[in-house]
Amino acid sequence: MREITLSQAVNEALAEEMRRDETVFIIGEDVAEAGTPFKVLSGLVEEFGTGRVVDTPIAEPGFMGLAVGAAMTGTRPVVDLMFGDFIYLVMDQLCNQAAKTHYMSGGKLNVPLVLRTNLGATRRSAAQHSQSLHALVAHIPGLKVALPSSAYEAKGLMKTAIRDNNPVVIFEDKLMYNDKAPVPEEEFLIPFGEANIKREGSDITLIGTSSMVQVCEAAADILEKEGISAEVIDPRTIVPLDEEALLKSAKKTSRVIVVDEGHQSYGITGEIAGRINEKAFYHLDAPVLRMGAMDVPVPFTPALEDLTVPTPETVAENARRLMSGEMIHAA
Amino acid sequence: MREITLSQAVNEALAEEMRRDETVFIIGEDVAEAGTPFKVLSGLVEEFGTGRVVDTPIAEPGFMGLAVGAAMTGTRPVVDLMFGDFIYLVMDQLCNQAAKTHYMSGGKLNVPLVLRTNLGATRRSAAQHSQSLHALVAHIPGLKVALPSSAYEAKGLMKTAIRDNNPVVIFEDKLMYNDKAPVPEEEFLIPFGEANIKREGSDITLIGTSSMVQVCEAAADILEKEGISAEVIDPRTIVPLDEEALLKSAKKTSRVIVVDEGHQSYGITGEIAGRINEKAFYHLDAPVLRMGAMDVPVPFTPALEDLTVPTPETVAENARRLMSGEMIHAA
Amino acid sequence: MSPAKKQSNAEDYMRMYRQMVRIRAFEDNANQLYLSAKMPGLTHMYSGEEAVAVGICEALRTTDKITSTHRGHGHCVAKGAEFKEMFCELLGKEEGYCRGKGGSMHIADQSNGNLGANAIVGGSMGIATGSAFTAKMLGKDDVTVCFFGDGATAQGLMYEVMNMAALWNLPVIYACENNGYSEYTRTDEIAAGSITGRAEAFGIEAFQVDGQDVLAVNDLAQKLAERCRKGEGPFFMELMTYRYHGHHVGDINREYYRSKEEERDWKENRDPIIRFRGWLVEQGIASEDEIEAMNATIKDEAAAAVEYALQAKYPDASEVDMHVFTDVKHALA
Amino acid sequence: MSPAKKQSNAEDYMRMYRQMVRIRAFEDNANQLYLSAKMPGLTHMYSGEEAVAVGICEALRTTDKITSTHRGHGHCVAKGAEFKEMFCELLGKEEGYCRGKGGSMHIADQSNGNLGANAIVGGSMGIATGSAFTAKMLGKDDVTVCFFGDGATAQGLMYEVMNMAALWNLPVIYACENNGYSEYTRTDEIAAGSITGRAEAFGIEAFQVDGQDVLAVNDLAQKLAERCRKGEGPFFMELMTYRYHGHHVGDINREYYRSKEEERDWKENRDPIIRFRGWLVEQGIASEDEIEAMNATIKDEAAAAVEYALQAKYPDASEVDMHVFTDVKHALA
Ligand SMILES: Cc1ncc(C[n+]2csc(CCOP(=O)(O)OP(=O)(O)O)c2C)c(N)n1
Ligand SMILES: Cc1ncc(C[n+]2csc(CCOP(=O)(O)OP(=O)(O)O)c2C)c(N)n1
Ligand SMILES: [Mg+2]
Ligand SMILES: [Mg+2]
Repeated sequence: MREITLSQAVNEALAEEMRRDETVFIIGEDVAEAGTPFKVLSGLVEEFGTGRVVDTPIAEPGFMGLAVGAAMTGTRPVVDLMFGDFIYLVMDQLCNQAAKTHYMSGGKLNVPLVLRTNLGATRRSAAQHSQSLHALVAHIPGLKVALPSSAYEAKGLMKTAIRDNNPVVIFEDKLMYNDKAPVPEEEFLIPFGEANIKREGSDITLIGTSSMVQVCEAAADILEKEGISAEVIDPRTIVPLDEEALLKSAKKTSRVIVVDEGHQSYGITGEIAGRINEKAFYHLDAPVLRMGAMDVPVPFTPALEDLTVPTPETVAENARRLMSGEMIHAA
Repeated sequence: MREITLSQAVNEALAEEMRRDETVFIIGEDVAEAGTPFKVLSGLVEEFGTGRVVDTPIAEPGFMGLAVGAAMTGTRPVVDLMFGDFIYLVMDQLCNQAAKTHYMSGGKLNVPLVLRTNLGATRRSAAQHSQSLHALVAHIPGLKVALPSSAYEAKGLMKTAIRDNNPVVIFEDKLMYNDKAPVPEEEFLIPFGEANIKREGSDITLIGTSSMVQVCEAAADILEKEGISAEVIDPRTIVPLDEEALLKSAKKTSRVIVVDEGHQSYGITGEIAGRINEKAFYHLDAPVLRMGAMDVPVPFTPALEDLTVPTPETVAENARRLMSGEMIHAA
Repeated sequence: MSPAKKQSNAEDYMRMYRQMVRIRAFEDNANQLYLSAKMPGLTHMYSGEEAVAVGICEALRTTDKITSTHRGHGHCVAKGAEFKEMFCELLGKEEGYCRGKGGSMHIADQSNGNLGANAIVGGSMGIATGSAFTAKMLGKDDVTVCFFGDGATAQGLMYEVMNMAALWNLPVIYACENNGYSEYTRTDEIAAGSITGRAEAFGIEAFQVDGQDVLAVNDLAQKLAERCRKGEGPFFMELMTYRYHGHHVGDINREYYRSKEEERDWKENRDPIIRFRGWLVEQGIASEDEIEAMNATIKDEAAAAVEYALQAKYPDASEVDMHVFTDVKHALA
Repeated sequence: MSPAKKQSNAEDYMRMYRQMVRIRAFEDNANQLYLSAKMPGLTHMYSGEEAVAVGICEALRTTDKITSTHRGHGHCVAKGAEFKEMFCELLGKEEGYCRGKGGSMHIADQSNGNLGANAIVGGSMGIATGSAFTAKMLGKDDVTVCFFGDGATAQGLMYEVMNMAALWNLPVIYACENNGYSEYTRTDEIAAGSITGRAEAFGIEAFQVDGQDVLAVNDLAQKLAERCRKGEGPFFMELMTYRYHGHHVGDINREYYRSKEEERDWKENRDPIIRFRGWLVEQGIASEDEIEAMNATIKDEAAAAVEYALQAKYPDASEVDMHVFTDVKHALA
């Protein structure tokens, strides 16, 4: 199969859906001629014009609100938020308006919009350009949340998001824009709420989101050499969450680590671990371990930044702890 | 001991700290003559004047940002956010600025501010005036988060918050403003990070936050009649979290329910349950159960709203499930 | 005005009058429901401001859109809503416009182009601008009116969306209902400079108009709506008006922030309904009797709707997790 | 200007010149560090805009405050910072102003009143206003200057805080550096109406000034700072200027959004350093030789600071959870 970058995958998804449905448009800062700072949208304005690839002033709350109103009246906006860290600026429009409109109106008004943004540290971009804030929106009923882990998912989930009649937030990992993966030429969609078993294994389950799927796979490679067979699962969407698939794997292996790049405390690992603990408790040989980003603002200096996120080595190390039964003594 | 309302307790804490330290001031909408819509601040403007009890225009991001700058330069603002639901509007100033300034400046700049706001549903105020959004800020490193559960805590935690040199967010339950509790006349502070054992018990631990402490106590009453002895613990602050006290109780009783009024999914119950599962796993006879508000926008109609939050009955019901061992078969 | 024009417009005038009286009747009943503890929660009365909603909405078509505020009953009635579904909504009943899930602060009526009240002050400014964006993008000639209060002009969102509306010539009218107060604070204490000047600084034509004069409001709204349809938007209107009740129904003792004399002056000397009624009679468009008859009918209709709503049923418990997502029947199933 | 005034001001002029050259030297080195892959991340060059930062900061005292932007090196130097600590910060070293934890986009120097650069466009507008609030509340006569770009005028926060600053007469100067672009977009595509007009609509006196003329900038800044100290603030300045480099150091191919001719015109005909240098010589305040000597010294100082920073050590791993909270040594211990 041909390989394309995550960037190209997103671009293709948008182009295909914009061709298919003329109510789809993109709105955000420097999305048109510049094609975003990450160049993800290059070429789209040439095909669809500035009427559908709309450069905005630097006014995130404003264009987010505008998109909500546009979505309520018959279009399908894809809002481009340049950095995931700016999601704080759009929280009111996203969480008080977009997320609640369908419910508050008793089902009469719909808000079919996509907010595409990114996450991920270790780019030396410091505390305000490195956050992974998907936990914030996952907590708010009414929003769906997708976390693509490769070009393949990026394309399939984006197309599904655009066709969804609810507000959807997609976080791309900004360090993965140039990563290539096999992506079919033919059209495909990835349904929400279906986890993907990236790799089968029998001793331990590693649940990873976004770029942490790669990290888990690399950890599984390390562990394999040591005779530990790790299953790697990617939930792909955290709302809806494919609880069934996660539970099935947990019951099979009896040991689970959840790995995510958001801050660990009060983040998404707690929810996933909490559900597995609750619903597979009597199958577990050890507690579900959680690994998120360190609970510190992301430091600029490479000397510190690299310490703040899970790596294949730290995941493997924790897997060994779980396997060894060391936890029993620790607890 | 004399009894005062939660409202009076907050008022006293503010007045005492404003007398003690003339750099403390209050800023927010209708805080002066009106004393807030909940009348919590009545009388303060008369004592401290409009220079220190400052009415603002309806511009939450603006006065939140102003408070950050004021705090950085030598004052101690107490920001009054009329409804916790408006926290979305101040997220950027709170989480990108206040929370990170000390870290980003390598320890050179401080932001000693308090954001006081509220939480709690069942007031028939519908989806945009009924949310309990403490999970959002608990996730962001650099913010401390307090959840007073009675007039006593409201006073002691507020005084500690004002003297803290870091940004602190306090959520008061708006249904509890008129609830009375014994509060000493003498000055006292409640240190952050110290859970309070509201009631000792031996069969099961009920961890409750804010108004859910009352709910847990009422559940404990019900259970007592059935011969089940429930321990009720109030963490009082969720950042920092008194993990030790929670673990100790969990290890003692072997069964835990965590009850909170924020939405259940990706909320704070996952974190607390996750830590207990991880660190007391081999002491638990059953999985830690989590009870949050239903994952739906808060409905206006009383017929539905009351279904969305934990009650003494539903907590007791879950406690019985845990005690009966029914969970084993469910899992 | 020429007699000919006056005659041809008589029907419009009577409809405007009728709609103003309907709003007043709705609010009087809503207030009673609160005072008699029959309504859950609080609500914000529009009484006194009727000429604003009616003057503007009568210049709009059903397909035109509006966004509304926490003080939203007036806009809802003016844009065409029915009493029955409105009272049901206020009482949290299944037959309400939002099945009881929204209540007073979120009442919406998409069949008549009302995109909804909003409990976030300023929260609908983006939505209105986006609705206008849709019209432009899809080549429709719909106009959107964004209602908001003087207090909402302090929200930064307004300047963000006015900038975009101006840059892209969107068919939106920002209608600032300046009733002199935001909650318990006078407008001059929270608004520096000039409100219309702020819109003008973004290159938006702005007008101040007497919000108690329904004809003046309607006249301007008609002109601006037509110009919007021709691509000449956006526009800004500041409507000088007054709310008779407290900020909300529970705000009874108001003397610490505004005087009884001030309230009396507005009610006695500038009431939009009394003024317009006087004009209608004076111009020979309606007789006192005709007007009294109309008033009485409306009163009865309102009372009947209240009665209906009080008896109507609440939504079933199973609805609690419906409509979290469209296309998903029960979110928690 | 009278010869007497000119003489007494000679020292000030030379300091202004020196500071402008220091900024340029800092940026040239920072750019080289990026191009030679010795600097982590990206950074935004201030070259071309030196007269703005210097003209304003030379009108301020050490105790006066500024807030800065993503394009913040110029403000930092102009407010009194040292090369060594600045380069250390850019390279993530322990001796940096923020112990390497902030980097270019968060460089702060509280000892000189610089409350910090900010990576959120418009993010510091509240902070600056709050700093002015402190001065007023505590009865100090400090002035705060809020630097931001033309692009930041689209952020609603600006209007929210200008409103409060105007209502409360806060001693803050909003200094809009209009360099014609926000990222890859021309200002006229993202700003409707008039930028100074927007401030004026809030009752704030606003001025447009040639940002390439350090004397004009300094003159105005001095007047406004004095008036702020007397309680006559706030004020607004729009400084017309230009950035020579791309939006950030990696923005090399710029022709799709601006022409080489335009860039050449600004550099050759309106460079603030060349212009001021010519004036200094013409007025007999400095000779060409003196200026060349000063330039050379600054160049050497910058090179030495870079060398130092390259050798300096990184913070220890144990620092990673320090400074999350003050009063807590290790947040995760
Ligand atoms: C974002 C936000 N802040 C504060 C409030 C509380 N609040 C509700 S109405 C109101 C006053 C609004 O004043 P104005 O816009 O003039 O409208 P009016 O009530 O006068 O019609 C306030 C402060 C709110 N609902 N939303
Ligand atoms: C809230 C926010 N939105 C977007 C960005 C991305 N961004 C960084 S600089 C910039 C352009 C800023 O333009 P301007 O304010 O004119 O400053 P200049 O770069 O021209 O100095 C943008 C869009 C950001 N950092 N913060
Ligand atoms: Mg008002
Ligand atoms: Mg610029």
